[in-house]
Amino acid sequence: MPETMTAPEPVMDTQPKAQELSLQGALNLALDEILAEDPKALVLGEDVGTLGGVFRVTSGLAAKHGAERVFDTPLAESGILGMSIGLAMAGFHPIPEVQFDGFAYPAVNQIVCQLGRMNYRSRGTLPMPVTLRVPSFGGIRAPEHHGESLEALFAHVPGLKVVSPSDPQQGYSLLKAAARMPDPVIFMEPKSRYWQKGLVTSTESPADVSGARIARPGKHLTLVAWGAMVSRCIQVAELAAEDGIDIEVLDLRWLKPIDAEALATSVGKTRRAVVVHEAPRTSGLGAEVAQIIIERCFGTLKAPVERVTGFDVPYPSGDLEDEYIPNIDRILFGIQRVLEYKRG
Amino acid sequence: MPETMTAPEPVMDTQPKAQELSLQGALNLALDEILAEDPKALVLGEDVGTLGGVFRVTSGLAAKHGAERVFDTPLAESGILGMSIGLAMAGFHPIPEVQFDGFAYPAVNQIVCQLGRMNYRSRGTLPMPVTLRVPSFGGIRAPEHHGESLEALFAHVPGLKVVSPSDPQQGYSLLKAAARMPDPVIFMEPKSRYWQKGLVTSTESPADVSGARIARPGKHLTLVAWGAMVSRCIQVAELAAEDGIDIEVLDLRWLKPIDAEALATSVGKTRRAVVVHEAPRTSGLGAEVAQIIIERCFGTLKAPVERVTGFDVPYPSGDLEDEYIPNIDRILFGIQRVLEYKRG
Amino acid sequence: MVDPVAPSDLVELYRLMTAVRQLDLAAISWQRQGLVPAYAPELGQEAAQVGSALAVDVCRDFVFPTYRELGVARACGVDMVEYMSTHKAIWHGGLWNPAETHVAPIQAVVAGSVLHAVGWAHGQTLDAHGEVPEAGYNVAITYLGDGASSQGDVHEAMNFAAIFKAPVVFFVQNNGWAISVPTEKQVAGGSVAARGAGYGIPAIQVDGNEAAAVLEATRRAVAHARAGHGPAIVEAMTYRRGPHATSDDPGRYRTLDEERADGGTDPLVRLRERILAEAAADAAALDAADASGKAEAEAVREGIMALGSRPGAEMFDLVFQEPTDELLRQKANWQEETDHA
Amino acid sequence: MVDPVAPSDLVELYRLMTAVRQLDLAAISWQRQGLVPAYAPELGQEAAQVGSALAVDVCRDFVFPTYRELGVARACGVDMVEYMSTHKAIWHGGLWNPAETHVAPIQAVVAGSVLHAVGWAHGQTLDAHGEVPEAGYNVAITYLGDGASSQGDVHEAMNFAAIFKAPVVFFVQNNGWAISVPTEKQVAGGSVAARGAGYGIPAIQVDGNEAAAVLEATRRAVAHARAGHGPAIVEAMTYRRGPHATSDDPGRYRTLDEERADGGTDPLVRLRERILAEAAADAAALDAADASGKAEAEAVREGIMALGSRPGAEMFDLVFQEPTDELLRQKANWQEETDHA
Ligand SMILES: Cc1ncc(C[n+]2csc(CCOP(=O)(O)OP(=O)(O)O)c2C)c(N)n1
Ligand SMILES: Cc1ncc(C[n+]2csc(CCOP(=O)(O)OP(=O)(O)O)c2C)c(N)n1
Ligand SMILES: [Mg+2]
Ligand SMILES: [Mg+2]
Repeated sequence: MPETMTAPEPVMDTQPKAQELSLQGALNLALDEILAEDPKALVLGEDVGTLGGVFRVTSGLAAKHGAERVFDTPLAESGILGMSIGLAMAGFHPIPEVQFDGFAYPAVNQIVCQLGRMNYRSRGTLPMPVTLRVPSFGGIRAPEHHGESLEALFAHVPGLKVVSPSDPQQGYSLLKAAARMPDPVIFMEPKSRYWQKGLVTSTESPADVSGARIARPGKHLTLVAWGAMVSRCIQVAELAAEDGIDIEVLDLRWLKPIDAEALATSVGKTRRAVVVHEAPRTSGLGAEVAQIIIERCFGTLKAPVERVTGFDVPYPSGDLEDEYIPNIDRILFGIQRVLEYKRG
Repeated sequence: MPETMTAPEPVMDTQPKAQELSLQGALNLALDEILAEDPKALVLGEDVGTLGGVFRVTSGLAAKHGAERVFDTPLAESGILGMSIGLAMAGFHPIPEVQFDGFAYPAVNQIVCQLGRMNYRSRGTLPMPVTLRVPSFGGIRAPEHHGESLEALFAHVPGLKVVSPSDPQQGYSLLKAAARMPDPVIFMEPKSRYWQKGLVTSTESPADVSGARIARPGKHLTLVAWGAMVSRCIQVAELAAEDGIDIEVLDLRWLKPIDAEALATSVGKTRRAVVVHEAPRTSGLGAEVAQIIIERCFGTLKAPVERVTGFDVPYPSGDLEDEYIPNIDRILFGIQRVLEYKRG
Repeated sequence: MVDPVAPSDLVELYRLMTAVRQLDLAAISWQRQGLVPAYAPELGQEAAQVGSALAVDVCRDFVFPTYRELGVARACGVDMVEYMSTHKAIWHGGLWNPAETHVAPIQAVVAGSVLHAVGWAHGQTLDAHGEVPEAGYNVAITYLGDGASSQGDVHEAMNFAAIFKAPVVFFVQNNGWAISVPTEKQVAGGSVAARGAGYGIPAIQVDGNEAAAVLEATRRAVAHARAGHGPAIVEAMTYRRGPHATSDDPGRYRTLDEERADGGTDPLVRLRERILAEAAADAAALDAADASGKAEAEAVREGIMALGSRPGAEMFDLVFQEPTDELLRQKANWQEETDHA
Repeated sequence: MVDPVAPSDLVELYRLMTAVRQLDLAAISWQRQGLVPAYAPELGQEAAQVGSALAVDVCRDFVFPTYRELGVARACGVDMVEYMSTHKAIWHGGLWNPAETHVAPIQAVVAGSVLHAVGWAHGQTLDAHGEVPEAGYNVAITYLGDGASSQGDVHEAMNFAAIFKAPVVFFVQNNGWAISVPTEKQVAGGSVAARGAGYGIPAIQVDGNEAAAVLEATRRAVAHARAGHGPAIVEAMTYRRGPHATSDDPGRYRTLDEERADGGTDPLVRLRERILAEAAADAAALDAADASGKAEAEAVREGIMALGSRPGAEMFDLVFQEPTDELLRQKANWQEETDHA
């Protein structure tokens, strides 16, 4: 995006430099600026127009940027993705939304076989600057299929980049960065964090958005997390600090490509790691993270990397979700197992 | 299946006890016996009827068991899976086929959100005894989407079991076992091995089909593989043996649930492991296998588990597939890295 | 072949519709009171739901609802506490037994079970070995909305159903909206029923707020399927008088005036007037039905209050018929950590 | 509005169709000789392919082929060596530049690109800001088969196209078969075009073996879309005279007699007869076209022979516009191991 383009007009505030915003508000601001700065940007999906999205992330955008640029589609996710691919071929930069994680499944064929491959198949002549927004993960006592974590699936797909913000600042910066990329990005928004507020500074530099970030420095053990699990891990670290255990929380942010250097640096220092995610354990992204750590830190690691994850069961109904999602106790148990590990 | 039911009438041979069959022939025999033994078994998919499947795995079955029980569907994979689920609800035991791995993607919504969850959602009252056959993996210089490895995706999905045979005997025994299970099984057939022959004994005992199997015993290092990679790993082991390196090849067979005990036993002995798969490296099943090993053998392992895999690129065209699929050289390099590993 | 709608049918429709209305209104208030976290009202769709459900025989047929079919479930005899357990966030799909009741679990994926109905229906013809039984085929009825009609699965289902001549009824509740998107931005051509012709499937569009008309149309469709003539489509033109769900704010996309104009006369009022006009029952009887509906809602409320969470162990136990070692390991670990914490 | 098919059009059709025929026959023999590992012949579909392709203007329109559109690609000016590179297993999608030629890469997923065409077409109306430009909209044309029509994506695409009034032409080659499955077991109702009405999309079924008729029908459809009236469907009734692909054995599902009866007169023969009857050209001119087609096929053969594999590094380089560190690492590792081995 050339810096000389029309200045952004933020929706939420008249003072754009640093403001208190919810994640939802920060994403809305980012989309507003993207639409203002990039005439080829489009927002499409179910209920994203007049309604402004079921989570209001696209609220006000159709009124401001026009019903042609922010538009409702019929209720068909494969259609939304397939149409976005065609729009990208026509020179647009579509930002489609699927309404909930679980409704990305009907679009998997278009995502895997088309979105992730068109650049390759066309030998780089048909790039796919598409940012797919997916309200993701659980924790809101929602109906079935509204609490899924698809990062392991997406991260395995060649040709996709995958990112998940953990707070309003991350949401703002990462969404703006994703929308500028010439490659497809799956943008996984932690829906349980939509209404959490935080300070958002609307300047960006590439360093702000690439790779992982240390959400809390520490020296005894590295907790690796993304999305909604980051703030939970910070909570856990604070609890552990009371017992004199100094935990580093690494907010992975990019789930593909994974920032192997950051993992190696952190665990190289702490020599112990626990990875936390909501998705089922088997073949989850935690295995990849653990492997990356072990490949780089095998010689110095004090214990195997522990995984604290969802179980290998369908995401349960609200009453059981606190049992399913890694809770503070389960994360603490995992930490304990690592700290107490004795080489057999 | 009660043992007293109609005796199977094998398609390929009059002497059913031990015969030389291709994997394709062994699968055909298994299906023939399943249809004969289980009146509720059905075979459905694209071209599985009159044609007998593009790989001839269902050849002759419609003629023998009736066009109602072995039938062609319209060309729609979501339809095939959705229909199979409904048939299971009506008391049938469907054995659908998707014609090639890459064409399972259009059915992912039905596989993940319905097939894997109906038993759970219905609290065990609507079981899903569905065996989905997927000709899988690469190696036959086929068009795009005909060389995919979806095991990491399937293994991550709650409510599915996943298995892949590596030779005719495995094909026969595992397919018969899968079709008897009251739960959904994804049956990944290594299409590059369809025409390889081997001796097939048509008696089965549960021990024959559960968990992993040692395809070649050895003591210096464990090579873990499944599907078409098993025979390649045996080849590699034989080459390595010439240099005095004694490699154990573990044919994982079940990709969900993974036989953790077998992995621990083998690597507990060899203290070194390499896992080989065709799928892209990142978030592939190799990470899970490596993690399982490390969680159990961390104290005794001599080197991190090495992964020799496909790259994080779309499966390439025939001319490049020998570069993409782990070849003998790449597997040997992986073995060498493990053998020469020095704790840093 | 099809039973004409009798006066007694009208009264039965009313009895069920008023019960459904009371339950539905009550559920909204339960949500406001925090008894259930969320609910998707069916306000205004009682005629479409009860009218269609009365046309099937759950002793033999099989019903595939979406997430909004309280009225269908009630009319099919599903226990309402077990039904509402879903909205109390106790179990996705509900606590009732679908195999016994012949009402499939709640389906939260739009159009998710349309193909299952086709498969189940095809199973009936397979069981009959191609010969239509004397009593006809058992029939599947699958519910879908105007929004759901946009999903590819609906096309695949209609095509499969027609190719296999499966005894299945596609019952479309065209209630004007898919959350905030009106039918005219959703259903190209304006009618889901109109798509039937392309598959050679007979289709009927019916006033979905006229209970007797829905009952009759669905009876015809079911009879068609039962007789072995293959699938049929019924599109009931109705109106979602309430919000999409309790979290929705329809004011963002439609005005109250529009609601009033588009909603028309309340289907319950219409039925009541017809019953009184035709003297199928008197006002006192209908009032009694209303009162009994209220009492039922109160009883359901008590049932829901009493309903506890399911044990966490069920997360593991209900995944498979035959659990895996890995799941048992995870369960043991979960149990241990829960006990410890 | 639509140009009538002129005598010169007939000759142009013939020139292209005979070239396509020669290439297609040659490709089968190349497969037999081991020059290419596999090929999907379009034998018998020359009229449908060339006739439709001549109706679009690839300077402005965009063409979305499947895996069987050799004839379309040739008529649209795609380099035939670059096209055949796919069948030589050199690069999925082909080596030509889709952005420049306005012919999308080969699509191996049936119905995979139907939605892309709708998206691209909608992009044209967005670029025009809702005003139909003087020269009309640029139009997308997407190819699909009778088998592909069963995919859910086709329904979603038609519905989206109609809702957005996108300038897109759905060109269906109903060639009687999807591998071994005949149209009557595939397309409920018997016609893909018949589905148009359900979406309010004008549709025409045309004799797909009559090149001029196809050209005219497609011109009408393109003109309709160009003028801003939205999508259109053309269903060309043709016949797959050859096997599904070189690995297929049609003898397993149809007899030679059936093939002969169902195939009818060769579209090339029909066109030749018409040209001679209408004296649009003389036999010598047509013979010359045949000969030039043969020469072209020979030249393409040489081009293919000369065509080497792509460097393995492209596997990594072409995944993204901006490669990731991990991919660069994998590439370096691959390079090192390749150099070592
Ligand atoms: C595949 C899928 N995509 C998106 C959703 C989210 N969603 C739930 S209901 C709904 C609207 C459904 O409209 P309609 O089919 O008309 O049924 P109604 O709600 O009007 O009863 C949407 C978009 C979903 N449940 N499933
Ligand atoms: C989604 C998908 N499923 C299955 C296949 C395998 N397949 C390739 S071609 C084909 C038949 C296609 O028939 P049709 O659409 O009529 O086109 P035709 O081959 O007749 O040109 C099938 C089943 C595929 N390519 N894509
Ligand atoms: Mg609706
Ligand atoms: Mg065809």
